[in-house]
This record gives sequence, C-alpha cells and structure tokens, in this order.
Amino acid sequence: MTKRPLLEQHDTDILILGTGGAGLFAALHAQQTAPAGTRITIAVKGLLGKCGCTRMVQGGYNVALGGGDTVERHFMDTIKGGKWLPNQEMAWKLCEQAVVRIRELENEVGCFFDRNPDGTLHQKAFAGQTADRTVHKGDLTGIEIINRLMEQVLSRPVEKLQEHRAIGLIPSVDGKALSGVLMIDMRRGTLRFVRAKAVLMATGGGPTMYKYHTPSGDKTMDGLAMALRAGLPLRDMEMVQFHPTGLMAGKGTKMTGTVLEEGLRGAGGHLLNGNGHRFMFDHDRLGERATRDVVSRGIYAEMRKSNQAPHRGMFISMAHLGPDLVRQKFKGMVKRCADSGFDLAAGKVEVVPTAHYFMGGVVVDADTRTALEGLYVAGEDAGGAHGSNRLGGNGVANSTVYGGVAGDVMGRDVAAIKALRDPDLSVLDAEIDRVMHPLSRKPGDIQGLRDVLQETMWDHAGVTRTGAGMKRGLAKLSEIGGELMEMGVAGDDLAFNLTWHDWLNLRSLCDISEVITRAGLARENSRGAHFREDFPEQGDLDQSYFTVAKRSGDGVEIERAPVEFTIVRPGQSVLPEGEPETLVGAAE
Amino acid sequence: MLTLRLYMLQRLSALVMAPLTLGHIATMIYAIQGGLSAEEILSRTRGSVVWMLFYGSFVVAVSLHAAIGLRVIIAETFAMRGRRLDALTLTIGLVLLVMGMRAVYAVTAP
Amino acid sequence: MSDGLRDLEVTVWRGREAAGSYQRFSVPRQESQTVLDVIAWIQQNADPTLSYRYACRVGMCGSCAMTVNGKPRWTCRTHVSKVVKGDRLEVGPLRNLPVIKDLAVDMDPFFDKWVAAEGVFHPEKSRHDPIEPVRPTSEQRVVADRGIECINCAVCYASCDTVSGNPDYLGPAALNRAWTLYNDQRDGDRRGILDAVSGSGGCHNCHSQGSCTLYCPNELDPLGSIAGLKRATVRRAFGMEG
Amino acid sequence: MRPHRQHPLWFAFILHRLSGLALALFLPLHFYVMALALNAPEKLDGFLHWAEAPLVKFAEFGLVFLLAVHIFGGLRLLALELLPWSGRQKTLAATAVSLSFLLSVGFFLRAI
Ligand SMILES: Cc1cc2nc3c(=O)[nH]c(=O)nc-3n(C[C@H](O)[C@H](O)[C@H](O)COP(=O)(O)OP(=O)(O)OC[C@H]3O[C@@H](n4cnc5c(N)ncnc54)[C@H](O)[C@@H]3O)c2cc1C
Ligand code: HEM
Ligand code: SF4
Ligand code: F3S
Ligand code: FES
Repeated sequence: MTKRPLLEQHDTDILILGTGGAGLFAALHAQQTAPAGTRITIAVKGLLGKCGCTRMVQGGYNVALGGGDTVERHFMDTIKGGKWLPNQEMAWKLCEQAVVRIRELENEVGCFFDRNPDGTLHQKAFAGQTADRTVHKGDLTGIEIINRLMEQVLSRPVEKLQEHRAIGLIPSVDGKALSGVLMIDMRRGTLRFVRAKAVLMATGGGPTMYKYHTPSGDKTMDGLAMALRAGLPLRDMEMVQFHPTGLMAGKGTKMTGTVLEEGLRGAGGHLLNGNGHRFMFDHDRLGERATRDVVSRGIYAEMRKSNQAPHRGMFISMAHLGPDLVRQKFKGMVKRCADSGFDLAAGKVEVVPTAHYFMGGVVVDADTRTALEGLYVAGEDAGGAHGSNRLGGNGVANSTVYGGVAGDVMGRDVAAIKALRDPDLSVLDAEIDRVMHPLSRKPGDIQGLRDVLQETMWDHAGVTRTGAGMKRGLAKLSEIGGELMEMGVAGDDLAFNLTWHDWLNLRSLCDISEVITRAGLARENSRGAHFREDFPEQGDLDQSYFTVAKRSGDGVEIERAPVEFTIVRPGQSVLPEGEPETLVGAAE
Repeated sequence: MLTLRLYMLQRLSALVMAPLTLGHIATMIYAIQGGLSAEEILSRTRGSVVWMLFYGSFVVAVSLHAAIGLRVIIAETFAMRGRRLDALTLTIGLVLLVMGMRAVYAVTAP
Repeated sequence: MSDGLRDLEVTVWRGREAAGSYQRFSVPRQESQTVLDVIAWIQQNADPTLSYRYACRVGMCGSCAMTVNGKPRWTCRTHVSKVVKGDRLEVGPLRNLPVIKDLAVDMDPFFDKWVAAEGVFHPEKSRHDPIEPVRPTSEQRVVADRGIECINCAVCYASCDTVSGNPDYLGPAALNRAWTLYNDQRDGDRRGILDAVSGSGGCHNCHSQGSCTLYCPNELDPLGSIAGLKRATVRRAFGMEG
Repeated sequence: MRPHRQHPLWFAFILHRLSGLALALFLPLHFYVMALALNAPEKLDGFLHWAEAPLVKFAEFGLVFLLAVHIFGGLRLLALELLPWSGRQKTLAATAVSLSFLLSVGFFLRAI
C-alpha cells in the first residue's frame, strides 16, 4: 500500500463546492446574510469561475419580465416541458425568483445583457416556450454572467481553495449531520479535510459518461457520487438531456460533442443524412424546429439506419441560407467550426446528439436543504426543478436562483450553529482508502476504459432505451467497474497528477452510470428526455411518479414516489381563463 | 513606475520638443550647407534672446523627457524600483539640465 | 486516420518554476486535432504525469492557454495544422505567470491585478430597482461592447513584454476590463477606476507594443482600450470631465 | 528573435526605444561639444572640421536618422494615445507619416 499523504485540517464556517452560477451566487449571498465575521470558503476543481458549464451557456436566461409574459406562464411552460414531473414548489420559486435574480445580475453584479434599440432588455424564445423570455448576451451569455460574478467574488474576503477537488462528504460522529468535506489539493497532491457548519454542494452534475457530451472536462458527477455514498436520496436520475447537434470531429479530439447552437436550426438550417435527404420531416411535422428531445431521437434513429458519414453522424447544412448571411449571423459558431477545420457557412458539418444536461440530482426542498443536516445542494446537482426535461434557458436561471437561495439560507442557518462538528473517523478513513486505492495497483489504460464506459452508456442508456438494452448495460457497467478497481495509477508524484484524477473521474462516472441505468429500468414509460422503445407511452399524467435512488449496502435501490401536484394538476393551468396558448409569433 | 504625472510630463515635453528639434535640424542643415564655420554660427546665436529661449526650452524639455524615458528602460531592464530609481532619474535629469544649460549659455551668451 | 500524415514531433516543457526542460514526444497526427488534443494524448498515452489545464474545450473558459511554438495561444481552439512547423510543435507554459508544474501556471497574479484595476462593477442600484435602459447604439455603449467579450485567458498578458519587465504592471486584460467598465454608464465609481489605473503599475506604463491585440484569440483590442484609459486620465487631469 | 515579438507594432516599439536610448546617450556628448564654444572655441572649430570626415558624416547621418525615427515614432504614439482614432486610421496615418519622413530625410541628407 502506498503511503498515505499527510491529511491537513482546515476549518471554516460556510464551505461552497464549485464556482458555477450556483457556487458563486451562494458566496455572494452568504456574505450578505451571514453574521459579520463568518468565514466563507469556496473550493473548486479548477480555477475560480473558469470551469463548469455556467460559463458555457450560450442561448441565455429565462425570465418573465412582462410584455404579456408572466411568472405563471413561465411556470406552466416549465411544468409542461418537464412533462408534469417537476417538483412544483421548486419550479415556482425558480420562475418567481428569476425575476429578482436577473435584476440583481444587471444592477448589482454588473452583467450587461443585450438590449432592444429603445434600451430595454432583449428577449427571445427558445423552443418549448410560449413567450419571448430568454435574456442573453449574444450567444456568449454564460461568459458575461460568470465573469461578472467572478469579479465580485474575487474582490470580497472569500477564501478560495482553487484546484481543490471534493472527494467525500464526511458525516459527524453521530451520523446525523455533515461534519465536513475531504478534498485533494490537486496542485500539491495532498489531502485536506475541511470542516464547516454549512456546506453547499454545487458541483454541477454533468453527464460526461456518454460518448458524445457537451459539459466541461472538470464535470464528472463527483457531487452526486459523493451524495450517493453519503446515503442521500437522488431523484429523476434517468433524465439525461441530449442536445441534438453536437459537433462530430472524430474520436481523437475534444472538439467532438461540443454544441452547435440551437439557433442554427431555428434560423432554417437543414439536417441531412448521408444521402443528402432532409429526414427530420419523416419524424415530426415541425422538422428541424421540433424540440431537442424529438430532434435528438430523429437523428439517432437515422444514424442507426444509415452508416455513410465518416464517423456515422448526420449533417447540418446552412449554405442554402447564403454563406455570407450565415457568417454574419453566426459569427462565433462559424469561427469555432473553422478552427476545427469545418466550413459551417458554405459546407456541411457532421453532427450527432450529445449529452448536455442532467435533470436528476439530490432530493432537496425549495430552500436547498437536504436530508443531511448541514448539507445544501443547488444548481445542476439538485434534482426536481426540471422534472423530465429542462427548457433551454432554465438551466442557468436554476443555478443562479438556487445558488442565491442557498447562500441566504446558509448565512442565516450558521448563525444558530455554535460549533463545528467532529467527523466520523471511520468514514474519513474509508474515503481516504478509496482515493488512494489506484495508487497501489499496476497502471492501466484509464482513457481506454472510459471510452468503453462511454460507448456502453451511449448504446444502452442513451437517446432511446429498452429494458433489455439497459440490462445488458448494467452487466457491462459492473465489468467496467471491476476492471477499474484493478487498474492503477503511478503514484510517485501526486502533484497535479491528472491521471489520478482521470481515475477518480471514471470512478464517479461509473457509480452514477449505474444509477442512471437502474432508474431508467424503473421508469416504465416515456417522458421528456427518457424514451423507452418498449414503453413509448407517457403513462397516466395524474399518476405521475418520479424515481428515487438510494444506496443500499453496496448496491443501489430505486423507488417510485408520486408527484405531488401542489400548485397545478395535469389538464389544468394557473394562467387566467382566456390567455392565449402562446405569445410567440408564428414567424420564429 | 510611470504614474500619470510622469507620463504627462514625458508626453508634454515630447510635444514641446517635436517642433524645436525639427527646427534645429532644419537650421543645422541650412547652416552646414552654407559651409559655415563655428565662428559664423556663433556670431548669429550670441546675444540672441530668441535662440536662448529656443535652446533653453529644448534643454528643459529634453532633460525631463530623456530622464523619464531612461527611468523606464532602467526599471524594466534592471528591475530597479523605489527610491533608488527616483534618485537615478533625478540625477540623470539634473546632469542633462546642467550640461545642456552650459551649452546653451556657451552658444547664446553675449 | 493518421494515414499519409507523419507523426508529430512534440517537445513539451516539464518541471516546475526554476528547474525544468523540454522533453520530446512522438504523437500520431490526426485530421481533426488541436494542440490541446496533442497534449492530452501525451498524458493519456505516453506520460501519465504530464500536467496541464483545460475545462470547456471550446474557447470559453480561458484555462488552456499555453505557449505554442513561441506564441501564446488558446490550445483548445488551435488546430495543429495552423501552427505546426514541419512536423514540429513546441509547447510550454504561458509566460509572465508562475509555473505550477509543466504546462499549468498560477493565474492568481493575473486576477489580483484584474481586481486591483477596479475591474469590478460598482453598483448604484439594487435588485429592487428596474433594469436600466441603455441604448445599444449609444457611443459609450458601443465602446464598452467592443471590449466586453474577454474570457480572461491571459494570452495578452503572456505576450506583453512590459509585463515581463514590470511585474507591477496591471497588464492588458485588466486594463481592458477597466476601460470597458469606465464606459458602462451604469457603473457607480468611474472616477475610482481612473484612480486605480493611474498608479505606478497603471495604464501609463504600456508602450503600445500591440502584442496583446495581435494575439487576443477573441479579437479584442486591449491596446486601444489602454489608449482610451490614457486619454481619459489625461482629460481628467486637465479638468475635462472624469 | 522570440516569435511573439515578430510583428510591426513590436518592431516600432523597439525601434523607438533603441533610438531614444541612443539619443539619450549622445545628448551629453553634444552638449559637451557645444559648451566648448565658450571655453575653447578653437577646439570647437577643429571639431567642426573633423566633422567633415566621411566616417563622422556617416555617424551624423545616423544621428539625424535616429532623431527622425524617434520623433516620428513618438508622434505616432502620441496620435495613437491621444486621438480617439480607429485602429485602421492609425495605421494609415502612421504609414503616411513615416513615408513622408523617410523621403524628406533622404532629400535633406542628399542636399548636405
Ligand atoms: C455548452 C452548454 C450550453 C448551455 N447553454 C445553456 C443555456 O443557453 N441556457 C441555460 O439555461 N443553460 C444552459 N446550459 C446549462 C447550464 O450551463 C447549467 O444548467 C448550469 O450552468 C449549471 O450551473 P451549476 O452552478 O450547477 O454548475 P456549473 O456551472 O457546471 O459549475 C460546477 C462547478 O463545480 C465544480 N466541481 C465539479 N466537481 C467538483 C468537485 N469534485 N470538487 C469541487 N468542485 C467541483 C466545477 O469545476 C465547477 O466549478 C448549457 C450547458 C452547456 C454545457
Ligand atoms: C533628442 C531628444 C530625445 C531624446 C533624448 C529622447 C529620449 C527618449 C527615451 C530614452 C525614451 C524612452 C524609450 C522607452 O521607454 O522605450 C523616450 C520615449 C519617448 N519619446 Fe523621446 N526622446 C527625444 C525626443 C523626443 C521627441 C522630439 C518626441 C516627440 C514627439 C519624443 C517622444 C517620445 C515618446 C512618446 C516616448 C514614450 C515611449 C513609450 O512610452 O513607449 N521623444 N524618449
Ligand atoms: S483580452 Fe483577449 S487575450 Fe486578453 S485575456 Fe481577454 S480574451 Fe484573453
Ligand atoms: S502588449 Fe503590452 S505594452 Fe501595451 S499594447 Fe499591449 S499592453
Ligand atoms: S479549454 Fe476553455 S478556452 Fe480552452
């Protein structure tokens, strides 16, 4: 057994994991509500504000700001988009608080969003919305949001632990509350245990166990894997959103899987198969303009039929709109494609559905509290707000709204907590053993194994699923997991040792892949992002249930829990009588 | 190293010098073309208040300008900072000023 | 896929701040391949201890910048064919920042300066106020928009010899941010920004070398922004607004 | 030369710096020679004769050249910094100015 590195101790009052929209907002709000003198620490796997997906938000931020649009309408779109599975209290708070948050972003944080010629905020409609609701900054909205948040946090007395990776939630001695978080100081390769009175987990999920995926490289489901080990219930874990048009540039490049923006289809882009046939109308009457899940399934079905394209994807073609117009309207996208050797404006670019967002997550209440005292969860790590499908533009609204809520709640809660809690040393030891495990094994091909995992999930628990397929997938997953435990990492220099982290990434991904697949098996109908060829119907809406996964012994147990229609029941609406179905002009 | 004040002094002195230097070169070219001897040049400048002001302001400007310019080069190349750098800047400026003024006096004193 | 193409000969900087050297690797060439892909290939297939940093892989996070054949670049968006010299590629860490290990640098000084330049919005209003109408075509806004899409990749910072010579110099990115904010009509402390950029590490140290503007992968113009700050500070010194 | 420096604006910078440095080093010398007028006029005259020698002429040419380079480089900088011009205009202006300057210097030097 390799020698254990020194375990450093560190204490703080509020500990925040992750610096996406959720983590950074939590830091700002905690600072505003916590009693003076409260120590706030923010720990992140990469550099502060420079990792995670909030930065990668392109399209924008959903918020009802009048002009006919209302919180009620936003709420109804969210519920319907989520196919009646969302936690309605959470969805309501999301829509209601987004209004406050966007003003905060503009007035206090300093974000500048695109304006109409008269100076008011510009809003557009994403697919699945009944109003022009999405606030944006060109198609680089996330950069504006995160850069401004990052500046605010950097300029405040918040302690930062950069390139610190959370690897285990350590409960208190009595097991009733959270004591702190075990971390790796990645730069030095040492271990550090940080105790805190309140911990926010905002590590942002990230379905990167699929062959094609959009999220940033640092996101590997660490948070949910930690929560699972800590015995917390996870909901909606079968719900993986695929974006229909990821770039297909071959296996050897990280460019593969990255998003070609939604707007390309909205603007009239064509999706073609290897024979040049425009196939989407074979699948849906809206053709390329159908919602994400429908188009993803259309492309996936077509891929299974024909194998002509070099890497087996389909093509997006914009040239018929006039290359110059495309170049002008989608400047960033054209440049990005050109950088990887593709001509989006005049040629065609190979695309493939790509895993984009994870609707599942830790069960929380609308105040971000979890079943474990002292642990709060917000952003993509939290389940419930989106149900089975997330509307474009609701992701960043969710992380910023609930990050702020978490900051407020933690700031108030810590005032009542007198002392830090001592850790359960047996759990701490077990977690340390877990991360040190690979260092005493013979090095192996970790990336190769991750490729196998990604193929497996893509084939068996991907865009469309079957019971038999998922069972085969589970068998494969258990093989992969076993193989990983036999595979090691050279442990002589742990400082900035990415290969060690690759191993840990794969460990988290394997754990959550199993949960996704088991939850997929447990849902015997098709809702939103989850489509089963053997159960294509959506099932009785009134009897809607969501899945809840929990660790049991060494395995995972899935239960079904009934959705509580606390605000609106299927078939009803909170919109006033006589409101039009949609406010979006037929033109778009 | 360069604060707003030093920056402005350097830019302003440059602005002052630009016409002066061009004027100086033009005069010299004219003078040398005519094959003037030292005696002849001096006879024209000696006792001339205009020339004294002309060269005097050049010397003041260039002392400021070059001292600040050298200060930047020294700081960036030799990582000199603080008091020592200030002292050196001042010394360079004073040396240039004194030598320059002596020259102006020599050329324009009656 | 690598048929017809010869392997790349890649030399990569290994080691920490003071002690280090270039190490040679042979990497199979591919049709679609960025410099980041090359580095990742080395770590995954040739030397598992190679350290580097990336996150978004699409040019949004600014974590992957390195020195490629002597020039600072975002590696995730730099196609190998654009920079390769023959079959050779030399990759080192960014200049002007402390090296943590191999290709990863400590970016803290860069962000400390960002804050020191007052590159932080100074609110006058709160979340309870309506959002301020701003005409997108107003002169000031157009200027602000020109510099706003910075991803803080530090490519400009690494390219600037003034930063190398003067460690106090705030650098192009921080000053570009300050200029953008100065032109934001919503900002509540525009005078404070001018004060912050007028000190001994301020905008007046820039020699207009222009490397920042040349290498900025997002086609921003820090050189122009810094000139703007110089103008604004001089104008204020002459009592003309501020 | 380090690859990141290989572009016109950096060349302009280093040219300006080197010319400024050279001028600053020459200036005390120049002042010294001029001061001779007061103390030892005959030496000055000798100096001026000596200045007719080709090598010295060449050095003088170099000096005027440096001065011109520095002044126009300086004017370019001042324009760039103080006039809110667009980048393109600045480049145009700089080219125009430097061309006209090169012509005029060449002209003057030939006339000498
Ligand atoms: C390409 C792309 C485009 C998108 N476009 C849109 C859009 O237009 N509109 C929209 O609403 N949503 C969009 N989304 C979704 C949106 O980005 C997310 O919903 C949201 O930003 C998630 O925020 P977060 O704070 O929960 O997580 P993130 O922003 O992902 O942040 C997670 C943070 O946790 C850190 N972390 C991870 N693991 C650990 C660990 N073990 N220890 C410490 N830190 C850790 C990460 O490094 C990161 O800092 C998009 C997503 C992608 C990938
Ligand atoms: C004979 C006289 C002059 C001498 C000895 C001189 C010397 C110098 C020196 C040493 C520098 C520093 C260079 C650097 O920082 O890299 C400098 C900079 C400068 N000079 Fe001159 N100079 C002279 C005349 C002029 C004139 C006439 C102008 C005007 C147009 C001018 C404009 C400038 C400017 C703008 C700078 C700043 C350069 C920068 O910050 O990058 N100089 N000068
Ligand atoms: S200005 Fe350009 S080069 Fe500099 S940090 Fe910003 S994006 Fe990078
Ligand atoms: S490279 Fe440096 S010197 Fe100025 S113009 Fe850019 S900051
Ligand atoms: S990895 Fe994000 S900019 Fe390159």
